[in-house]
Amino acid sequence: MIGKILLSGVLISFLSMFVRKRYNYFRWILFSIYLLLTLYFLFLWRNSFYYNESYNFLSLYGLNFSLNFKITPLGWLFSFFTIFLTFLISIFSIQKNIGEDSEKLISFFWFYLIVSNIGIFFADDFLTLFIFWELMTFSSFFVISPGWIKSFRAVNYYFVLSTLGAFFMLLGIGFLYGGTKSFSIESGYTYLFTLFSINPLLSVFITITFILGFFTKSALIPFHIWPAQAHAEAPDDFSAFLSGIMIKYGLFGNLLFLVPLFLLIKNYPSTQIITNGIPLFSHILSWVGAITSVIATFLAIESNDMKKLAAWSTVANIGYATTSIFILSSYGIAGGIFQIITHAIFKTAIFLALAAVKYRTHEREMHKLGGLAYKMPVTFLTFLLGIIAAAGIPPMNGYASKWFIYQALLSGHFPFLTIAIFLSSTGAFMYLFRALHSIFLGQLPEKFDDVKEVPFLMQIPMYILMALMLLTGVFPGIILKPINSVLISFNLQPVKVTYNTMFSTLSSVDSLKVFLTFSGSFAFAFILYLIGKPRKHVEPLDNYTAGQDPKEFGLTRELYHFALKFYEPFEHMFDSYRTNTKEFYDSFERKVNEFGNFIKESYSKNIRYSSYIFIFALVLVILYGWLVW
Amino acid sequence: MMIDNRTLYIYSFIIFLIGIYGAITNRNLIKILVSLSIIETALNIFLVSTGYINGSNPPILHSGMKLISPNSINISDPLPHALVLTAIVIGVGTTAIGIGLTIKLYNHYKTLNVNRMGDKDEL
Amino acid sequence: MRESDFNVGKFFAFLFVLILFLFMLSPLFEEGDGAKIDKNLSDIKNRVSYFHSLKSVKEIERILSDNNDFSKYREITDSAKTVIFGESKDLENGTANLVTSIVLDYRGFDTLGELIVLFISILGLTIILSTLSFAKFEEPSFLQITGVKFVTPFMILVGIYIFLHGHLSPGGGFPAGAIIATATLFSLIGCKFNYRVSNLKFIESNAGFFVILLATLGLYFTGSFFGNYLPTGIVGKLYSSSLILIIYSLVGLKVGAELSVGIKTLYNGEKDDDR
Amino acid sequence: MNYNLPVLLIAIPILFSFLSLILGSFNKILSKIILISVIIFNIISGICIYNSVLKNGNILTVIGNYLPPFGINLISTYTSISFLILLYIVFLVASLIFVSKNDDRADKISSVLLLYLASSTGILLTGDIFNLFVFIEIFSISNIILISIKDKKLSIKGSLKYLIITSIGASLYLFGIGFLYGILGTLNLSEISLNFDNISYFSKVFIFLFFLGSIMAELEVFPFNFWISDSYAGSKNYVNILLSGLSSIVALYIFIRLFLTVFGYPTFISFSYSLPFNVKTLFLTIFGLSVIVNELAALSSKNVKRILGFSSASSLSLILLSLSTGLKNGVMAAMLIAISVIISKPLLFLSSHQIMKGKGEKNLNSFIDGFRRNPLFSILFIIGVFTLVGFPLTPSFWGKFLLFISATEKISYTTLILVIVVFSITIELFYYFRLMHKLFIKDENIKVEKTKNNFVYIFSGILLASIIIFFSVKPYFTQNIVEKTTEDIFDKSGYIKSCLKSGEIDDR
Amino acid sequence: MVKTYIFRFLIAVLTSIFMGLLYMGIGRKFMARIRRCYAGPFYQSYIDVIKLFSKNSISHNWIMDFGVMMGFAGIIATVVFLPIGPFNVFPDMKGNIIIIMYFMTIGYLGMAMGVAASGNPNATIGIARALSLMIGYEIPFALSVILLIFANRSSLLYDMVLSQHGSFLNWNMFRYPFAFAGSLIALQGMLGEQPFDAMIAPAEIASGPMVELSGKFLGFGFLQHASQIFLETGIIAAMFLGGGTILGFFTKQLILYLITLSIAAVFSRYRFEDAVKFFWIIPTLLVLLQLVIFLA
Repeated sequence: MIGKILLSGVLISFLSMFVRKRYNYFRWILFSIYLLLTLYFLFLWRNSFYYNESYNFLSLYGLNFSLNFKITPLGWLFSFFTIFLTFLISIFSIQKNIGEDSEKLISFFWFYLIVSNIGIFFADDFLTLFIFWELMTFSSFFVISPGWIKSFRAVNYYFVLSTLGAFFMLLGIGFLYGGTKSFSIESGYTYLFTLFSINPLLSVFITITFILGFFTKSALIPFHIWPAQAHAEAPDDFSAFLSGIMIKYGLFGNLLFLVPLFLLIKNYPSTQIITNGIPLFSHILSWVGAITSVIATFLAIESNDMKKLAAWSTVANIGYATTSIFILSSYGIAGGIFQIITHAIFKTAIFLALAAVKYRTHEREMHKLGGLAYKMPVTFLTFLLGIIAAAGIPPMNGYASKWFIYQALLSGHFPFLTIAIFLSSTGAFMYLFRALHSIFLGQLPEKFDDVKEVPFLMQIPMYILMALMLLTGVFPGIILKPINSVLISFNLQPVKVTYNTMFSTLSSVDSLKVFLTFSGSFAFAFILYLIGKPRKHVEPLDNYTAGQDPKEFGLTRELYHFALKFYEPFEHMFDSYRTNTKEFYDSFERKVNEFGNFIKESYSKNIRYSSYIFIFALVLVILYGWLVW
Repeated sequence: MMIDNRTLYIYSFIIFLIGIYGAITNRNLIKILVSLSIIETALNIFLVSTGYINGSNPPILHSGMKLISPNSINISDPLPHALVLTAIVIGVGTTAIGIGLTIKLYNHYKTLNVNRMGDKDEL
Repeated sequence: MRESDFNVGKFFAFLFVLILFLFMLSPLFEEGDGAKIDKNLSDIKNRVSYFHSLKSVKEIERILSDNNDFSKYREITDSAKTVIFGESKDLENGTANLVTSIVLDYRGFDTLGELIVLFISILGLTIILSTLSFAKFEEPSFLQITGVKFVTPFMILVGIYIFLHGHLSPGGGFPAGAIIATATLFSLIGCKFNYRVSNLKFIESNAGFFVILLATLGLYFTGSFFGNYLPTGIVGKLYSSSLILIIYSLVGLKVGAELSVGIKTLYNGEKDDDR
Repeated sequence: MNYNLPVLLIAIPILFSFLSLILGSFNKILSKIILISVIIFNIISGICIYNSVLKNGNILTVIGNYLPPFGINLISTYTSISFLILLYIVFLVASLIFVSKNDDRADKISSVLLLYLASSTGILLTGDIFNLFVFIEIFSISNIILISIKDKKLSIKGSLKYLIITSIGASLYLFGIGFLYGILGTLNLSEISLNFDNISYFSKVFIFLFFLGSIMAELEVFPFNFWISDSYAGSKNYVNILLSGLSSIVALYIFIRLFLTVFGYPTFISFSYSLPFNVKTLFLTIFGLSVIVNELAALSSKNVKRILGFSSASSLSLILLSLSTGLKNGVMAAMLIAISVIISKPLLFLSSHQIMKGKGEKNLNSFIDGFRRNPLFSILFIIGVFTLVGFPLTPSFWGKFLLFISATEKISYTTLILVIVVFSITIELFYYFRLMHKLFIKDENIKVEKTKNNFVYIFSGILLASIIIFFSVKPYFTQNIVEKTTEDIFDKSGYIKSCLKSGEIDDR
Repeated sequence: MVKTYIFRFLIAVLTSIFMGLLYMGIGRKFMARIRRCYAGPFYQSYIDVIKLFSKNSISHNWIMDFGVMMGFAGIIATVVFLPIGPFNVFPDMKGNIIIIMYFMTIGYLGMAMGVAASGNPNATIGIARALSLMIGYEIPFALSVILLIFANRSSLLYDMVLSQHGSFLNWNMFRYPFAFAGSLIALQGMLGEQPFDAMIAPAEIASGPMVELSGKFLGFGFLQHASQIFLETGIIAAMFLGGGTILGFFTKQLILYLITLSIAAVFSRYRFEDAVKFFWIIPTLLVLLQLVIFLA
């Protein structure tokens, strides 16, 4: 059945190519229908775990090439949520592609993204994983950069890093294949585990290849620069997908391979250094996550481009999830997965809201926007709830997942990791508020006076996402129960949870009560508001000029919009500590280019030079052969 | 006169290396081609000397040397001569092409100095 | 601007050459096991050319194909035939010049390649220089004209003699061609004898064509390319080894024509001909 | 079938090259017709010989009725004949393009092309080391001529560089021959390979290294390949195709014959060398370095032809790298990569030429908006890139896969090299995707005119693409070929046997 | 069941407002005494609130109304989770400190949203400063929270309170003096008192966030500030001063508030980036020192 779904995706994608360009939105409708169907099947499979499917199609060069799929709890969870969210995005995209001279091929490649998405999440062996991984990389490359010049620079990093990552992964897979003669993931990590005591160097090397493979995809330090570039330049609806879903593949890879490996090491700790109850490797990786989140937070505070800001926020959130996952306790892993899913939901909401803003205003720099909340209330509310969730404020879902992460960190005694997460979480509040203010609050520029709310078709996914954020925040059990079955598949203790209460060793939280408390308080405040004397509506500029015509004072609304360099003094604090990674990569690229140029130029030097080099090389070879043996 | 084969080899090596040195240090294209010719000459000497037998006759039957038989074979090896013949002709061909190209290049640059033949044009 | 002398480059070039020299000496002076290049060759008994010299390859083949191992031919050197000048007849080939027998019979394929190298390089010369035409030499003096007129026919005659006697005496098609080409060079610079390149090309191509044709006919007559299907005659006679005689004559013509084309091309540029 | 017929593959082109010159002086069309018909003849007879080899094993062809080691012989092995067919296809494409163009030197150039064909066939078939030298010389002289046809400064410079380097290389080769003949008294490849082990240490090193140095220039390996930049950038399109596709096959085959069959000792799974130094380390270092350096040069180049040229040098080095792992898997990988490189490189040159048609300068930016200008060739270009970089199911994907597998079996020097190679593959991916991306960039200001494609270009592009697709969708067929080729390469004793000892050759 | 909760909820909220306003009044008088001048009566704050709510007010848009309400609601909702002495609204969540810390931000967010919607750049600058300052003081505060959580193996404030029963020497203030010092400084920042009052800075940015608020909106701000005083002093009191009975708790809160005020009275204002630096260095180091001592 999995195979049929994948095949039908491919077929429908080709079918969609026959749609004429004027009716481009019809492709997106096809895409939505496909997603809906997939979602239906996924829903049917919610209890049929460990059902597997195998397609043997090639037996070449002494190797068996087959696609093996298995529905694991982890894969099911990821695929269900990703497909669901993609479905919401696709509804948004239908509207986005009506009328506009939209790119023809995006939906075509998006089909492949979904196909590879399912393939990755249900892959039972490395080969399947890798094939779909590559498919995902290439198709996303074409979606991010579908034919405009600027986005190529952005895609550069994405492309180079993910290709490098994929090749490292391939290297690791090759080593494991060399050791086990099979592509099975499970035998892979058990073999690697035994290798740790036999050949530590090689095993560390293999582990690092996998880490590089997965971490490049999930944009952890030092690969954290691509999201800001790629998210910012990608089509707006695709940014939502990129940030909500695609960046999670790396984490899925971690959960698929590295976490079981480290769990093995943790349970049989004779082969590795153990610090603080977890393997050193794992500890380092959680630190990488924490540092990523802190750095990404500061970078987000600095950025003025709204999509870049959201992208950095994504990186920071991935940092939390990574930190949490590599704590290796059941709370940690549950919190990590929970964070991944909640982040997918609220970041989709945020990006869709941003896409809606851009759909109406065609503007990405935040200081050129402002006051849109008065014109686009639904978008504003979506964004508001999104940032409440992103900042981890109850009763939204981001809070529940962060709570889990804190429980894991605190009960595992990681004070410094906790403080790092806390720092970036507070910073998240800073930059998210900045976005809220600069885009939706403050002064509405005159040019946006006749901006309208986005069409209803675009509002639908926003409503659903708002409800979803609230629902999963108030009833975290909805997500945590499936997560428990994931934990069981890792042979871990499931976390204690009911639909609305989360328990931990340190405390317990009843989200429903939290929500009701907040509602009660709001009601209380509202009563007070009603008690007070009714307010009067006054235009802001009238207020400043005491009722006179603001134009006489040369006042415009833009002048009163404080949005550019919002946290400038704060940013200046870090001037002396700033190391710009992008600059580092750029200078690396420049160095490589210079070297290449040097070679190239020496290739076209004069005639004598070439023969000189020839003789020189000959002499070198001869010296090797003659003197070194 | 006794000439060792080895001595011949060494002579040919020396000539060869002179050619190599000339080919990689000369600035004049014609001189480079001449150096290549020197290399070819060295090669011919080397190839011939692999078949050289001291004191033997040339491998041509004539009225002076009426017969050769398995028991009394006193001729130098004819095969390297054949090889050398081929090598000479190939050398001539290469040199001809080289001179043609040189003429062409001279026509473009009006100089035979390789250093002045624009390193970076048409990059 | 004065050019730098590239002294460092020269120094290193010298160093490279020195290293190469030492390296090339090493196999000559090494001591140890294994076959080495002869310091002082005494005879050619352990080489394939031994059998070529005695014109007894077919003989040895017959012996070898009995025990079916051709790599052991060195063990049966004694069963070679004796070749007597002026007496032996109907041998594999009837050349008195053993080099010619190798060049045109045993290793005829190499010679074919050699011909093609010459052909293609002259062809290449005409292709490369086809767009060029350059200045002419100054007018020849009276002495030159007279000398050339006197010498040239003799040179052509000598050339023809040499390629006709290629299987008997030193020389052959290639030197003969060179001599003929020199004669044309003389006539070119000496008396402005302006021959047409296309005519020479015609000769050249036809000669080449017939060489290959003759060789390919061997495939038909003897089952093998370059196989000898004409009578070989008595060693030492002019009409011995007929195929070699024909081929060498064609080669001589071809090389002469080719080199003349080359000289003409270099002299005038190819375009000159068509004007 | 007569066992001596394979010689026609060489003899007919030579014969007709003369004829083409004769007839071409009457009408240039005739020589073009001769060119095409000779290639078609060669393809057909090549396929016949292929079938025969498949049925009966190696075919020994003797020249002048003298059996090896006394005379010159040709050996048609499975490897050589399948390489030959591949070569003919590339050659067909190149000559079709040549034929489609008007050139007043057409008769001469077609004659050169025919000799080129003959010489490359000769290199692939010959069993004699000196004969190999002769053919290599013809080959390189025709290369020189073909490069310089374009009559630009760059092309003349490139061909002169090529000339000087190859003639130094040829002198090294001849020294090697001299030593071999002086020591072993024979020029037959099989006999040399049989007795190579008996040669003393330093002579062995001398011969080996001199042959290596002479062949490196043809192989476009980094420190020896300083001719490629100018030559690729300054030559015509069909010459590019010949240089990248055909030259690669020929050089590769020389490498395989000399360094695997003659000097190497194949055991069941790997090659070894009876030399005092570690040949594998040498090879891996040189070829690994070459891969990286050429990729870097390609990365920083702006001229598309130069990019493709450097890239073809680096892919050739990659093939050599996987060959020199010496493992069976590595050799198979090399064959797979070779198939895709040999077909895809001409395709890339062809389609990039068509995409850039009408643009003044042939640099990266002339690719902009290529898809709207020339959709067919853009697609062909993309197919070529995918084939080259190893998109799944293409032969080079399997090749790179096998290379990984073979290199990761145990951690060694090979593995370290591979890590570097991974980087270079990434670079390759990067610059090809940069090119591909440029195809889809829309320049709204300029009105796009559809390029008119010549029928010949369309035919040859589709021919090459369909061959690639055929190899991709018939993986078992490809596997079969590659396994047979590998077996053939490893079957040194079979090669020697078919040359020096065979009962079958009596009945001819 | 629900009724009791609503009842308890109202008790907690009203107590916080009432006590908070009281502390404000006392604080004003205290400050006046320090500065040798006079202040209104201690019930002046109550009068102010009632006055403000009965005055005319202007608003620019609905978000402003919504934001201000949300800010107030956020703070009083947080108070609900604070154990006021032995009194807890929810018996199963007796002051979950993580909820409290995150719930507090909703108050800030609401307030920030409200004043940002007013569109006055001065207000927005104030908010920007406030948020920057927040990232400063949250670090030492969070560190001391982490310390106490490690010490008590529970994240409930009430558990912390219980562990300090007995002699006053059991108070965390004496057990962890450095952490207490750090938190005290953090409290200074939380309350926005001098030297950390750059966000209000009346002379500079016209009271910052409050600049555009009038009438009942200012009243909400007032009430929010009162609840905030109650909440934040309450947290420190529960964490370090052992909670105690209701009266004792109120006393401790008042003392803490007065300490804060007395510090405020003698210091001048930091630039806020310097303030952030200060928070990240001195108090953080103090708490870290404590943490290291504890872990070792």
